[in-house]
Amino acid sequence: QISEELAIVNATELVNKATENCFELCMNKPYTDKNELCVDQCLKKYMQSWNSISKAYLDRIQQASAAGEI
Amino acid sequence: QISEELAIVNATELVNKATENCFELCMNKPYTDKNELCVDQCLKKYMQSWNSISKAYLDRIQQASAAGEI
Amino acid sequence: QISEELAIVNATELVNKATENCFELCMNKPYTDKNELCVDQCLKKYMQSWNSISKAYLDRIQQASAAGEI
Amino acid sequence: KDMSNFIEIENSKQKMQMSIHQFTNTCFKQCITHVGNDGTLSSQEDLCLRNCLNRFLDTNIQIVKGLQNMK
Amino acid sequence: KDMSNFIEIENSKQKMQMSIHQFTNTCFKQCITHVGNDGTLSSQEDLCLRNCLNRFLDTNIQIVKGLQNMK
Amino acid sequence: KDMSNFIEIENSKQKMQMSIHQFTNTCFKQCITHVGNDGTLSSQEDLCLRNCLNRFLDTNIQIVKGLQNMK
Repeated sequence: QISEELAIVNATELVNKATENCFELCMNKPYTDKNELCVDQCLKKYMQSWNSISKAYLDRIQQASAAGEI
Repeated sequence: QISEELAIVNATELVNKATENCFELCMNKPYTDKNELCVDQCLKKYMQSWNSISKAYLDRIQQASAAGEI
Repeated sequence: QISEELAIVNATELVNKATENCFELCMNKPYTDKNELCVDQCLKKYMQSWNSISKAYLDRIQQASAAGEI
Repeated sequence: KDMSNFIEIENSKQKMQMSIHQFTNTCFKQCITHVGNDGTLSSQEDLCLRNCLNRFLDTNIQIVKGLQNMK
Repeated sequence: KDMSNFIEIENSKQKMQMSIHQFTNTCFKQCITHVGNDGTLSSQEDLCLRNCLNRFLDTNIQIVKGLQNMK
Repeated sequence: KDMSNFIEIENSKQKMQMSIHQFTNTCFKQCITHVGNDGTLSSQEDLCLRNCLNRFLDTNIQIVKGLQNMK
């Protein structure tokens, strides 16, 4: 049940950050038009970025661990 | 008592956001002068914006509710 | 023990804000090079800024207190 | 039971209030670029705010749907 | 009673500390635009920081008063 | 004891997740400046993201060490 609550916290954080970044990248003032294609592609890019950062972070932790730094 | 605490949380949030936005709009580096007229008018605009956003958000929720989406 | 926990909260906040500001000031895209000298000097400046702001804030509180405003 | 209903309602009201604070902050930064002389929103600024909110909500809904489809 | 006094004092000290973190973050971004060679604040930067703090507090006080008058 | 181990592990996993959210948000803003047509990261964008993360962590580590030396 704890894990479930944490999963909700994580999903919410992901939704909030992706919304904020894709709103910024896809919408132009005066904000009259939706831009659904852009939002879909932005979300794909956001998820790929999440995966890439995630992998690079774990690599870094493993390196530090192997070198006895942590 | 719960409602009272939430009212304080809301008022604090409003003060913080209005301060941040009106500081940004009204103060010019090197920050030597107060600009009280600007801050007063900025606060009026901020409150009007809050009301306008609030009404548009409730309209949107009602529409979604009427359409059976939520 | 409470004081100790608060000290950790404060140290964490200081590390986070200094990291964010010094990353911003010292690193240039495409982010290939470390810039250790810059980060060290940026941290010194950040600590001096913290002290200066801290002193100015306490002065201001004392003035308001002496004037009976708070 | 009344008490837990009361808390639930207060809770969802509070979430809406915090969302309105966030939306106002985001869209004020986007739409209000100068303060002017009389402290009233121009009709253009007001329209910008409402469009900003609606496009932000559109983006949010589409992101949620997009993530659900990925699962 | 001593315990609750202690907690109250710690609490208000902590709020001040968090305010100082916020003010430093805001005013550092505004006033420090390059790092330079020796890692010391110039007198101009230091003046900018203190003015930034004072104008931020002025704005904050005026906003609080303005909202109280609206009620 | 198993329960407290479980909570500790979940806790540290959760901190890592929140760090990844923060790093992605920071580096996405820095490295992704347009969306393009196919929704895939270019190799240049991907390299920028990974370098951004590594320089951010370098900065963080150096700040922590610097503060420890000041004490």
